[in-house]
Amino acid sequence: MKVTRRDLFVWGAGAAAGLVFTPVPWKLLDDVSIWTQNWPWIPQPPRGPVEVKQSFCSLCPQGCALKVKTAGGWPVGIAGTSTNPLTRGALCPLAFGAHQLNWHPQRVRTVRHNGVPSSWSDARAAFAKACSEGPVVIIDGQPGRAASTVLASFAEKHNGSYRVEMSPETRALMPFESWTGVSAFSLGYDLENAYTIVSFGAPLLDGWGVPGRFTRLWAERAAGRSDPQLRLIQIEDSLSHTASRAWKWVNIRPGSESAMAAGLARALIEEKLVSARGPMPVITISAAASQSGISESALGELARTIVARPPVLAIASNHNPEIAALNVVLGAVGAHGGVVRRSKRTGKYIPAEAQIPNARAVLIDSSVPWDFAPDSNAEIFRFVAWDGGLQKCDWLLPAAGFLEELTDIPNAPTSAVETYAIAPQLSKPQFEIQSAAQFLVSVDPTLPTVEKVIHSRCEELFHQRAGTVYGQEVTGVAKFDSAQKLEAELEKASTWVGDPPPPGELRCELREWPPTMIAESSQNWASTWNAPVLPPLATKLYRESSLREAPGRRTV
Amino acid sequence: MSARYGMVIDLDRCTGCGACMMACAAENNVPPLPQASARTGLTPLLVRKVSNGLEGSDRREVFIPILCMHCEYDTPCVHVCPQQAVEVDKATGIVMQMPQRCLGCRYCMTACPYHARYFNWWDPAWPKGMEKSLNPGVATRMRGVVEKCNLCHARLHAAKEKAAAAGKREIDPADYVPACVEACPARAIRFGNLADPKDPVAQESQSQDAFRLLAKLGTEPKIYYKSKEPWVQAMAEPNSGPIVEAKHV
Amino acid sequence: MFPGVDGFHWTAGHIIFLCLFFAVVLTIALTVISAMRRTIGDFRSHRAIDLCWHADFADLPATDRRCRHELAGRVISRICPNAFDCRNCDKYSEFAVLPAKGMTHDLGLNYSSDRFYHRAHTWVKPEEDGTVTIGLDEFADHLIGRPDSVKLPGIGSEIDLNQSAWQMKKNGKEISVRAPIEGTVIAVGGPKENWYLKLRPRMDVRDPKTLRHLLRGPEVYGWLSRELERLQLQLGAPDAAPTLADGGMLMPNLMDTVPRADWNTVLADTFLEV
Amino acid sequence: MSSTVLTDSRWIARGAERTSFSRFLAWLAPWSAMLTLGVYAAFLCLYRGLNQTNMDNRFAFGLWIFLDLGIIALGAGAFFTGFLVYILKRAELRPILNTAVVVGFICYSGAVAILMIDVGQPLRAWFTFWHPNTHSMLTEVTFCISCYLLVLCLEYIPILLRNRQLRRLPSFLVFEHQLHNLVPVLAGIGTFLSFFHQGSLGGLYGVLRGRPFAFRHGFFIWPSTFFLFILSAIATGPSFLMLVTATVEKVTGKQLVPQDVFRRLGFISGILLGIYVAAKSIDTLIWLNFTSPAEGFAPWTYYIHKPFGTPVLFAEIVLFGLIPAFLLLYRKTAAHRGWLFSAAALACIGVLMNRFVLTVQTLALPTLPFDDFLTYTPSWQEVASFGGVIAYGVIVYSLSYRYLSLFPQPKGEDAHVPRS
Repeated sequence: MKVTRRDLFVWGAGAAAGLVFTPVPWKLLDDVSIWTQNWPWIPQPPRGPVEVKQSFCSLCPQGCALKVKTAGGWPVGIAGTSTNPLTRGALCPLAFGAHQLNWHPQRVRTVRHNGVPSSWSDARAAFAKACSEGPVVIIDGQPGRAASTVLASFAEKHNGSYRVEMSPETRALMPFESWTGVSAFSLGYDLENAYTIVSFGAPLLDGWGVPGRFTRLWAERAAGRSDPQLRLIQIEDSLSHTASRAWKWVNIRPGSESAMAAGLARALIEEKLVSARGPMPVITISAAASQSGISESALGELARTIVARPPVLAIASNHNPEIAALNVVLGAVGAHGGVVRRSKRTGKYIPAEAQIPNARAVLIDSSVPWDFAPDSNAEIFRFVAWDGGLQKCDWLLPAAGFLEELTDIPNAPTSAVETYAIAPQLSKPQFEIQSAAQFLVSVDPTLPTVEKVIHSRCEELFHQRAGTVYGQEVTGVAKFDSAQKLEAELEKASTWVGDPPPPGELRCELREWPPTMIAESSQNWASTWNAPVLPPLATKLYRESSLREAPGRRTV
Repeated sequence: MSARYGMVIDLDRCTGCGACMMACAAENNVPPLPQASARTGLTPLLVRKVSNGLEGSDRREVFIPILCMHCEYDTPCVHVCPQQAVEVDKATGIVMQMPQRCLGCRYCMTACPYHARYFNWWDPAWPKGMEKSLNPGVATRMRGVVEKCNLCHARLHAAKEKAAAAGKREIDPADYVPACVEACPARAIRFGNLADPKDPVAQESQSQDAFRLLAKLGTEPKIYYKSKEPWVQAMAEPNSGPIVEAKHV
Repeated sequence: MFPGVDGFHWTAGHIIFLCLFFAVVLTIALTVISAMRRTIGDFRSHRAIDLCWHADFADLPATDRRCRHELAGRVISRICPNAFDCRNCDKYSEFAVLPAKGMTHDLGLNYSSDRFYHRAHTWVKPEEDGTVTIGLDEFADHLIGRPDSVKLPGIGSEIDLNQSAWQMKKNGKEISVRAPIEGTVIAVGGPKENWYLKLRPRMDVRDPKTLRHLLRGPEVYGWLSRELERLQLQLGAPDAAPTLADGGMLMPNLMDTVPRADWNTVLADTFLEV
Repeated sequence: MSSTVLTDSRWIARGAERTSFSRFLAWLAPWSAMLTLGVYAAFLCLYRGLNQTNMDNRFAFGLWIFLDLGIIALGAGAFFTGFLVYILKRAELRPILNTAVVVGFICYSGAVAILMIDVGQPLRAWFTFWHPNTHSMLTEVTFCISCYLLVLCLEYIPILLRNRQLRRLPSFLVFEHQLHNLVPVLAGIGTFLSFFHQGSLGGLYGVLRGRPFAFRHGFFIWPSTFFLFILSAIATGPSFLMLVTATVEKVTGKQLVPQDVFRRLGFISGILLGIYVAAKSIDTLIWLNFTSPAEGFAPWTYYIHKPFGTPVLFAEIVLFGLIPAFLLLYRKTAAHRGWLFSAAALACIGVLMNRFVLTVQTLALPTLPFDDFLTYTPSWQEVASFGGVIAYGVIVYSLSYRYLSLFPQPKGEDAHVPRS
């Protein structure tokens, strides 16, 4: 038969009508809809196998244990290691965004000489020349690491000097160093056994010490109103996070912490609330009360409250002899639940001063907080991963960022026991970086490398046969049959914890009441770590919540 | 059996450190946009600082983490969405938001009494190279859609896969913990299955000093708060007591 | 909602809702479709032309839609209810018998009684052989004078009543002349011949009903006088003199002599353009 | 050549006097400028995203939603007049039918345009037809508004096709004729659709359980606002038509419709407004005394935040509700043109105020005990696109008025009387 155009038309129309009753057009439309739902041009996460690894955070001296999720070799998520005895799985807020820091716009990507891009060889030549011409000062922010050993021995061999920029927590312990002769780096607080903690503006719940230690302790023993086993008394000039959560907040005038401490000491002694006899503070109770802006009766009441539940421990936010002296009056030094000595080591360090006279060169390790600004006409070699700006340094040398190098984690300041751990590298460096230690080794090859030092430290630990290793399971060091085994275990980011020293072997006598010092303002998460920048997420969240104002760091 | 996931947040334990917010933002690939403000930002979990309104030594402050309350009954946002981009997962009780289907009409945001829903006012963007640090488990969202807390659904998904790989039908509760719960250093946020009477969190949610925000709206939120402080408990109901959000000065 | 769409589950609400929705959409669609189909139908069955004229007629101003009997003065006031189609107007015979109140004074225009006039100023002259001749009446002639161009239909082409029979151009103005009667063109003339078309009408001209819709006798005068009044108003006072000389003589070739007038309106009114 | 070179007289219906083309262009110029700015602002919002607006996570709806609700309420005159003329056969309202259709068309097309900018993902608008959530008032609104806009287009076509030039194409004229015969069907459909979406727009806020200021109980699935919106819309729609027509009469200096049409419209408006005010008052009392307290919100807390004090409530119900209703119904004032139109204006302000309170105050008020009262100022982009819609309306109406016959030509009397 002959097919007319009409037939074709009818057939087409029929086909179209019939098609509607098949899933085909609907499915097509739905696929179109799904396609329109995806925007290919917006950033997408990396592909690659997801693994979970262990390491430690080296962005501040606390060195918290991290559980790091990696994808395609890049860290993509941070969490705490719950098996770690010190952190118990807790971290500070910044740690959760730390893995993004390596891509921070302010990352130092190349060697820079007075702002101009330069090369490592030039820097090395310049430093070698400086060493040959005069004394060098090497500043470390975190002594006790393998890298510190390298820095110190370089200073020793090239008639330089090795100084340490200490954390506020350590500075608060310095008075005891001068009174007891024990290095502040071997002292700590026995928080776990204290029943009353008097904090003079120390941000105990807001960036002080290892978050997993005190925050956890407080949450378990003090939070809420149910007959607190641990009383946190916050003496501070403002309602800080710690103050708002404390069992009691004593609202004092700014800068009157010292007077308050002295006043309390006097009240304790006058009212015979303490057995320990010590030199009487020069300040009168009324003077202390008027200076700190609370009534005399309130001060007396406070003194009684403090000693109501011993053991009592007073904590300063920074170097403050009078608060330290209050501890002596309270008999907290060397006592159960007080200031304790955690190790036999007697490594004393010279604190770094901003003024550095007659030095030819100053080398600043990346562990030194950016805020430390040497005021010197020496040639400054600064190792840093992020450029905080606003600082004069002749050489800006790109150091490892977050988890970009192998390092070891010594004691956290204020910890009551001795610890040691190794933080493996988990993130591949994106450009040519060097740590100060590596740099010095390249200048003087006779120096031991970081790896060597770590190795010898492990052997030392093995031969001491003391302490316990906390990894997947808990093992006494004695159980290890070789130093290699121990090192291998530690390289899996396990933590060695020393045996707690017997109490009462720390003696402290006060000859006269120390002079008054104006305490420095307290810190918080945002100001206690080395990096001059915050994780972009932290900046964002501080800006978008009323928790606190975004800190005065450079922000993305 | 179907679970009803929920939380009990112990406000007496919260130190306002913000770790939960950080962990949440990192887990869910929230872009750190510099142009965002407190009113246009993306904070699926937002810790708010609230005071008792007094001044001087009598002033008290408390930190309240606000997230999607996963309302159980007559869920406001689910009912209003014109194109089924929001729904309550029958098996888990989680209120799910599907950004790929969201029209961006923001009707759900006006419906939510807790302001726990957020709109992507900008295209997501990260500093150069930083996308390498994003969480592969969670897709980034595009501009113009609404998002909110889905109790880290990606983690639930992973837990299910793990259980399936092991040939189990039920997931191991230890495998499914939202990022904020995992991150809280004070263990103030606790997560569990409210439908399981043996679950400690379910029991805690029934305790004396546990309460829910705006409970009288009758939407049965599954996020509980608890505190021993009377003035904090008073916040369960609006218009009671001089409670004001502390402005940072 | 449809096969293969993920994440969709049916509820009673959907069924009710979608039924309503599709009912609405269907009704709207059907309305449009049926309107289209009727339109096509109208064109098939030549009703379209008639419809257009009715639509136009409906939009003519009332003054143009007076009944012929009012023009003749048989009734006081009446608007034509069926588009000048007196052939099947039930009232026609009823009024036609009434005496005309004649105003038959001469208007200075030649309107012979053997011609039938259409309101769009054309005349029809029945011939013995059953054909008809069509031309422009004096009034229109005087307005236009000699047109610049004339576009006449081809021989054998059909023209419809009240539809455009031929077009003219003058001073850039389009003029479309409505046909006074329907039929087939058998010859074409022009301005010189004083007639424009010869038609073979569809109906027999000897049947009086065939030309009944056209004006005759007294109706013509009534109508013309109104047209002249209108024209006078439209051309305005200053130009009145040349327009209507004493005794109301209409001057020839007005479009050239009175250029400033609103000729769009004048022509539209004259040729029943909507 | 008498006529100027630049003229559009061939497009203007014969016998309708219109101002000169140049003056018309001069009139259009400022509006076109306004429209252009609006279009540019809209482009910015679509291209750069809604960060161009000042809306935020708590003020998720802003000026635009108020605009949508407002003009759709005022546009209700279109469907209601159609309903009165075609369904209830009130022929005396026929003279304003065309203008009603054009006004409706403008309002709805404008609203839809703004909605398309307002959503974050306009390209996904069709998902609503694809994954509809039948529980959502917004779904209902989307369906009805899109369908009704289609209906309005169909009602607009006949008016358009009667244009002097377009009608020359016989097919157009015949199609117009046939479509016009079917308009009653469309009017019916339009009534049905409008009834629902006017209501659903009210339901939009009434169902917000989480916003006790807006939440209302109701009948079946519809909160009371559903019915209040329908009432207020059909009450003020005619008033708005009166205002528009009167304004056009002022501008053109012609009497376009017989005056009794106004009185008739005013009367209808008045009756419905009266009913609305009564219903609204009862609803408010129930809400203040039962609904809101049951949700744990003491009603007085809604009115402690200035400027949204109780005067607003009073103004909405009495000043812009009861008083205009009275003025429209009381014979003396209704007969007086000035009173009539000021009453109509009051009624329109009233409905706009109602929409404003429901959209803006609801979002400004705190819900959580530690929330605070928020304010929001629209960005220039929002205001510009708002103005763009208004300019669009004026332009479309001006064009329609000039080139289409919106109002009947003055016709002579149709009586026929034999002489003897």
